[in-house]
Amino acid sequence: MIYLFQVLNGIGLGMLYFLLAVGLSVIFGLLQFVNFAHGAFYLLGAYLTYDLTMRGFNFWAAMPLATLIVAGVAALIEALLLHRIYKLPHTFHILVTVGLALVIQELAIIAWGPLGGSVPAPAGLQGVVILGDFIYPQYRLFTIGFTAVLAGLLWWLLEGTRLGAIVRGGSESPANMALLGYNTMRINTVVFGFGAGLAGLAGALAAPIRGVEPFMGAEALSVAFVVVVIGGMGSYTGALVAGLLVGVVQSVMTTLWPEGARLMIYVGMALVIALMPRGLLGRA
Amino acid sequence: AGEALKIGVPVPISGAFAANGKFATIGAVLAAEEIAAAHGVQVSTLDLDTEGKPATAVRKVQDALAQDGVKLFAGGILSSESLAMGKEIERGGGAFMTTAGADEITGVDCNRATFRWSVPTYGAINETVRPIIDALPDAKKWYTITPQYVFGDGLLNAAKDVFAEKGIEHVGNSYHSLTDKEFSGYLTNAIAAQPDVLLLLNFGAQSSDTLRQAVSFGLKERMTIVVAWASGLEQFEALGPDICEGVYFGAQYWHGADTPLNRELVAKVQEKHGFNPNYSFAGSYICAKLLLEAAVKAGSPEGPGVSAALGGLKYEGLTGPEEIRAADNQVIKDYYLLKGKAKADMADKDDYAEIISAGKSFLSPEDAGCKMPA
Amino acid sequence: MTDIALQTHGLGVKYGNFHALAEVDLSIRRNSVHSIIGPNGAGKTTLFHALTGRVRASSGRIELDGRDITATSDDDRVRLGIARSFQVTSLFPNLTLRENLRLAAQGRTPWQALAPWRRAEANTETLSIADEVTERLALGAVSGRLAGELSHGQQRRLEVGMAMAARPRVILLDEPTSGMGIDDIEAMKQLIRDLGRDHTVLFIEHNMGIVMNISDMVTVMRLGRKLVEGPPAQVRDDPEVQRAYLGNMITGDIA
Amino acid sequence: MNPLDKPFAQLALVVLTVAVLPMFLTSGILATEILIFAMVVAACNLLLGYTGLLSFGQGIFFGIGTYAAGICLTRWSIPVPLVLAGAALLGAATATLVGWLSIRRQGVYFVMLTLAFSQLFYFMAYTFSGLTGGDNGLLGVPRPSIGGTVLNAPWSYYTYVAICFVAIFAILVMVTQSTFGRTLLAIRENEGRAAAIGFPTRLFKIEAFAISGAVTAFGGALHAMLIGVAPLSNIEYHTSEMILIMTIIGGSSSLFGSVLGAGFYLLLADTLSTIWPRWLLLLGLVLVTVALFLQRGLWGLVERGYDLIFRRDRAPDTPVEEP
Amino acid sequence: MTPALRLTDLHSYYGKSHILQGVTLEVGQGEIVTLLGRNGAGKSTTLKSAVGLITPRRGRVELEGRDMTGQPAHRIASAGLSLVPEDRGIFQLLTVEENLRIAVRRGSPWSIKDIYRIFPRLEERRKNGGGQLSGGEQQMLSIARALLNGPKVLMLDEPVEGLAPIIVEEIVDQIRLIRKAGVPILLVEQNLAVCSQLADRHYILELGQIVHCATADQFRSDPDTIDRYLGVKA
Ligand SMILES: Nc1ncnc2c1ncn2[C@@H]1O[C@H](COP(=O)(O)OP(=O)(O)OP(=O)(O)O)[C@@H](O)[C@H]1O
Ligand SMILES: Nc1ncnc2c1ncn2[C@@H]1O[C@H](COP(=O)(O)OP(=O)(O)OP(=O)(O)O)[C@@H](O)[C@H]1O
Ligand SMILES: [Mg+2]
Ligand SMILES: [Mg+2]
Repeated sequence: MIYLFQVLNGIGLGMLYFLLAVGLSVIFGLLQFVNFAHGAFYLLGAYLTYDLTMRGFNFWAAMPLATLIVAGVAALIEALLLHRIYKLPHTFHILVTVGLALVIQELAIIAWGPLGGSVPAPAGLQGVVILGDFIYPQYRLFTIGFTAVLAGLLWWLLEGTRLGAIVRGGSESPANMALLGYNTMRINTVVFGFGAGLAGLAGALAAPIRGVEPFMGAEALSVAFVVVVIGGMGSYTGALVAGLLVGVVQSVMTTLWPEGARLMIYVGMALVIALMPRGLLGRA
Repeated sequence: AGEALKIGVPVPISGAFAANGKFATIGAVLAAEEIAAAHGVQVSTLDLDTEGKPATAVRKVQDALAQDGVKLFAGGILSSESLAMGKEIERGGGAFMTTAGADEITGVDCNRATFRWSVPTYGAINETVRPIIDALPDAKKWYTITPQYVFGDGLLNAAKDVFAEKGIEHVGNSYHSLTDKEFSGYLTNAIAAQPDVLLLLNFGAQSSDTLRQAVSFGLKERMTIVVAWASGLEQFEALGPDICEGVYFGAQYWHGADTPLNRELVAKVQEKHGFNPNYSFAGSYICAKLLLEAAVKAGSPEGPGVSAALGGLKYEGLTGPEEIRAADNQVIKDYYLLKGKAKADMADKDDYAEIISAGKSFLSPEDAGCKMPA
Repeated sequence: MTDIALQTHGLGVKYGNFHALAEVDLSIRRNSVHSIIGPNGAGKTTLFHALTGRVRASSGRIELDGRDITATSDDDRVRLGIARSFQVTSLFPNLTLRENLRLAAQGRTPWQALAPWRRAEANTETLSIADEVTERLALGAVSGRLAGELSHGQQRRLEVGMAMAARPRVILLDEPTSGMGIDDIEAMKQLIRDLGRDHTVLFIEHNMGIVMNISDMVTVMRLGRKLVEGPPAQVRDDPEVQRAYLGNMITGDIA
Repeated sequence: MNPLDKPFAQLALVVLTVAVLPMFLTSGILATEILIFAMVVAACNLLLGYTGLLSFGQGIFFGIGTYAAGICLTRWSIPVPLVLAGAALLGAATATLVGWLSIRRQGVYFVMLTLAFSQLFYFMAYTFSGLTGGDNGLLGVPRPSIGGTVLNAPWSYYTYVAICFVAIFAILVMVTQSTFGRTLLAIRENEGRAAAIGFPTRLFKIEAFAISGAVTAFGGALHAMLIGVAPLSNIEYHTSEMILIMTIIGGSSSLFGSVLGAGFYLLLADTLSTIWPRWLLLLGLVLVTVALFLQRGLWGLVERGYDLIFRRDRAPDTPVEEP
Repeated sequence: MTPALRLTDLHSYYGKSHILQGVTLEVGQGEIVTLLGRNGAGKSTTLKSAVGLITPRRGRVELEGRDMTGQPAHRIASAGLSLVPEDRGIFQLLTVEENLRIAVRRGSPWSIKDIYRIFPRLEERRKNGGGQLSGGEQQMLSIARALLNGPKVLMLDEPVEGLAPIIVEEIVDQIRLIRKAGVPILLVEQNLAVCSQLADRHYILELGQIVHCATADQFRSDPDTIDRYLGVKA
């Protein structure tokens, strides 16, 4: 019974991980760009939600607003800065994005102080659901449902719309997109903003669960990396499967062998890369 | 003593524990000003940013000792950096007073030069767990969540001893690592064990995360939640009153404590800075003040003299009468048990909690494992 | 010892599900110049990749001097005497010409190079090979220049030189003249003809002038298979080859 | 080639650095730390600059060296030179293992794998606290002693480290000048070609990893003696990141660039952290600036300066070429 | 009348390889022009240079009189110069329909419906992944995409390469249809039969230069030239 609950809980975690990772993965797939600043966008999304709710905004308004601001900021950064360095070796991608992450994190401390804070769950979702011997917060249940819907929406967006086709086509061959008259630079900007926006949204959703603090970005980044690497870079389904997998494994491990829960995730990641270099569902 | 006194404040000013460092540095300045005014000496403070890393901490302390001739050090918020700095300061002939939590500081790794103002794990547990057991005689089943390292184990072992003595059933424990931020899995374990009391043995951001998530799981309505090692006002501010209401917190310091020195301090800080002193502030303040006074008394900031002046000292401290035990350089002081207030009951914005009890519990130096080198 | 330097039996290579090469039987005579021609994508480069071990054969066998090397790794094949040049110039652009050749010569004895205390200049043998090849390529004047700073023709020649420096028995050259000017092409033609005297040369070429002039044997490939093989004169007059080159006359004849 | 890139010029610059640091820095500890990181960063550069491997795992070897020194020196009385040699060996062995597993993957996957390993080793160090002291670290690591006197004075330990540093740097210069080092450069330039001319490139990369690991662990051991503790933070992912950043800032085309990178980073951090608690913001901006405008790192700046002063009349090396 | 496409003295390089050494040619309104030459002569490179996939180092590209030289590929493509590349440029991971949908451009005389009418086979395969199509189907898809893009000039690089005869017929028919719709075509083709059926004029490229230009009739009656420039005889 407890395992059943840990699995449910793991799914909840996993959906958030998925949301966090899928943006990173899409950016990587299209731009071949490792974004060490992804965690910082998550941080920004969480803090903006915190800030907006403190200013009296309703959570339902704050969440989308925070997401949009993050996406806009990221698109701006891409257009002004990042597009200059795509052609450089990975070393410089790392240097720039690590630098960016530091800048965003420190700006967050300057703006909101080093202490962190709590974001209350939105009205109506503050209670818990009681299932036999177990309890589960309504807000967490909501995030499972919401991210599931979002995952479906994303799937539709990426697989079912023209925009998604453009993004996937662009990641396959930018030259062929150019032959059809598409400005790949602009696609890059949009996709980068979009991927970062997803990180921001993950932050906004996580804020009522985790609260906000200036170093939440670093942790999120390492989780996102693990998920993307296990799932396969650039793969939507991979991010979903790996996100759920990592969430469930982590959650179940907390009952089975709590001390080793974290260790196991990295052991698992090393194993996956050793055995399946492209990750579970990555393409060449 | 015509020469200026210098005191180093090695605390994390940048990095993950920057919030603590910020208050600690102003606390030390206040102490310095008071000493300067009281004794007519020149006192200067030197902030040393440890970045929360023992390596940096030690390097800065070594520099301060060798370059700037600083002998007195008040600070060290993290156990790892405090332990490392303690060794270094002893080697450099200085004196150090810290508020870090690790038992080893005045236990197996104790030394002549290192003093500790905060209550170690044994006292923290005894002054939180016992009063709650007494207050809630029906709460027979306890569950613990513990960070897996020496400090966490110190708290856990102390708690287990109390449970055994009081006939409490310890229905389970979840260990987690120092980097965890997600506690829902551990909370699910706890729910499955159906305890009456949930005892959180982690600290800082981790205990905030655990508590926040526990509250969202509705555990506050189902069991009593106790945070054994809370960091005080900063933590209440980060959590907000809704989460803290009804939760028990063990604390080294509370600005609401009704002692003469504390009332004086609160008034002074309010007047000067417009806020209430928190634990980082108060700890740094009192450590700096004790060191500086000892140096004035000894007539020099050299370590041995200061240590000698501090050993056995009895004084009126922030928590009431306090005493520095010479055998292990541990300050014998009160540890508080607080209970979070409802938002409606708060008298001002910082009035998050009321003091339920306070008291002194300490292992003897021998039991703590301190063999003070001669 | 047989007269055949390099031989394949039913050689096939797959990229995923795509058969880039199928059932190729080749016999390259010792000290001959053997050319391979065929339309783009016929599998010529892929054949080279299979012969040098860069891609695994999915079927068939490869023999060097009668010895089965199908499972031998690419670096071992260099030691056994197969060297190649690349279709797309593949040099060490930020190293000098001499260093490029020295490395290629060192490639025969790579284990020596694992010693981190041995100075490169101490190995006089590799240096003298490098200098000898430089001489032969007539690139002495630029031996100290970075490979990336050479003209295209010089780079193509160096590309061939890299293969020579390994002192191979069989040299594979992939479009050695591609993108060259007329004068350079003539020099390259001489060089390849020369090489044929003491090596076995297998080369891919689109320039019929060269192919027909200096080859002892020509193999025509198409769609991953061997179409025709024979001496230049015979291939030139082969109707199938003419068709392959002039286009497949499936929808009518024009001539 | 720029004459400053010549091996003797590099060695001369290093000796000069060692001699000059005491004149400009008041803190012997900081100076010593710079030398230690300079050698560790140079070892990272052997991977990044000479082999083209972007390793996020250097902290592993640094931590291993730290713990080797911590454990040996606090539990047994083994002579320090032996401990240093042992640390280097252990570092080489670990690096061989990590290298052997990671090198099978290319590009970003390689980076990610080294990152995963660095997390793995961190959690191992954290979990096996009986050996490593866990979060508290190992306390009371003694400094070496010469002729009965322990080198407790900052500048006397500096001298000790300086001698080690010059020796290690000379070894690294020798490695880069050897057939081996020249082959590494070839592998970095064009791995496919290097394999095609007969070099078993994986083996070369693993050896580069082993040498790099040995030097890094050696530096880790010296660091433990410098600060008197073997802290958990030395094996953290952040240490790996910091070493890598120093390497990139210094410039990956020359070993001495690494000395500049280490010195610049540590001095910058030291200065900035005393003037503004939010100094990481400035550091972040510096990183972005370097990536945008100083792609050859500080060493590139030195080279440019040199050309400006001594070779004003010279034509540019490479003709401008369009892609 | 301004020609639909004019290339003047184009010089292009791959690294240091000087591939195009001054190509000059033009395609008139409503014309089909072929570009012939041996393998490696630079035919594909000419098309890529025209559309901006390779930036020529010298020379001029004009589309209906507008100077397009040096513009990025997406500008040139949206100005109406469409290339159906040698490798067909199908997005393997997109379905047939998605491949078509991303090519749709307002103002094109063709719609997806028209495409399905012209190539009914594509409609049958609309849900298939682009990577799962046969060579002929990929070619149809690639041409269809170019049409949806509303081309002012269409450039086809070996459109019947490797296709079965019956498919070749089909594609030749479609090319005729496209011309009838008024789109001029620059065709690179090895299949002389196809060329002579379709083209109004021929250019022959050798070593990166145009060495011969002839009308369809002149060309047909001159087998020696054909053999000299295109045959196996050196
Ligand atoms: N790595 C690869 N993966 C998949 N297909 C490949 C790969 N390399 C080559 N091919 C395909 O294999 C076929 C043969 O290619 P190859 O390079 O051998 O041709 P080639 O005869 O050398 O042509 P060219 O004259 O253009 O050099 C082509 O259709 C090509 O697209
Ligand atoms: N990407 C590349 N890098 C280097 N050289 C190239 C590249 N692509 C083509 N070449 C070279 O450019 C020359 C012309 O190539 P191009 O593809 O234009 O020929 P083509 O006339 O289209 O031949 P085919 O009829 O075989 O398709 C050839 O010598 C070829 O080797
Ligand atoms: Mg080829
Ligand atoms: Mg072509």
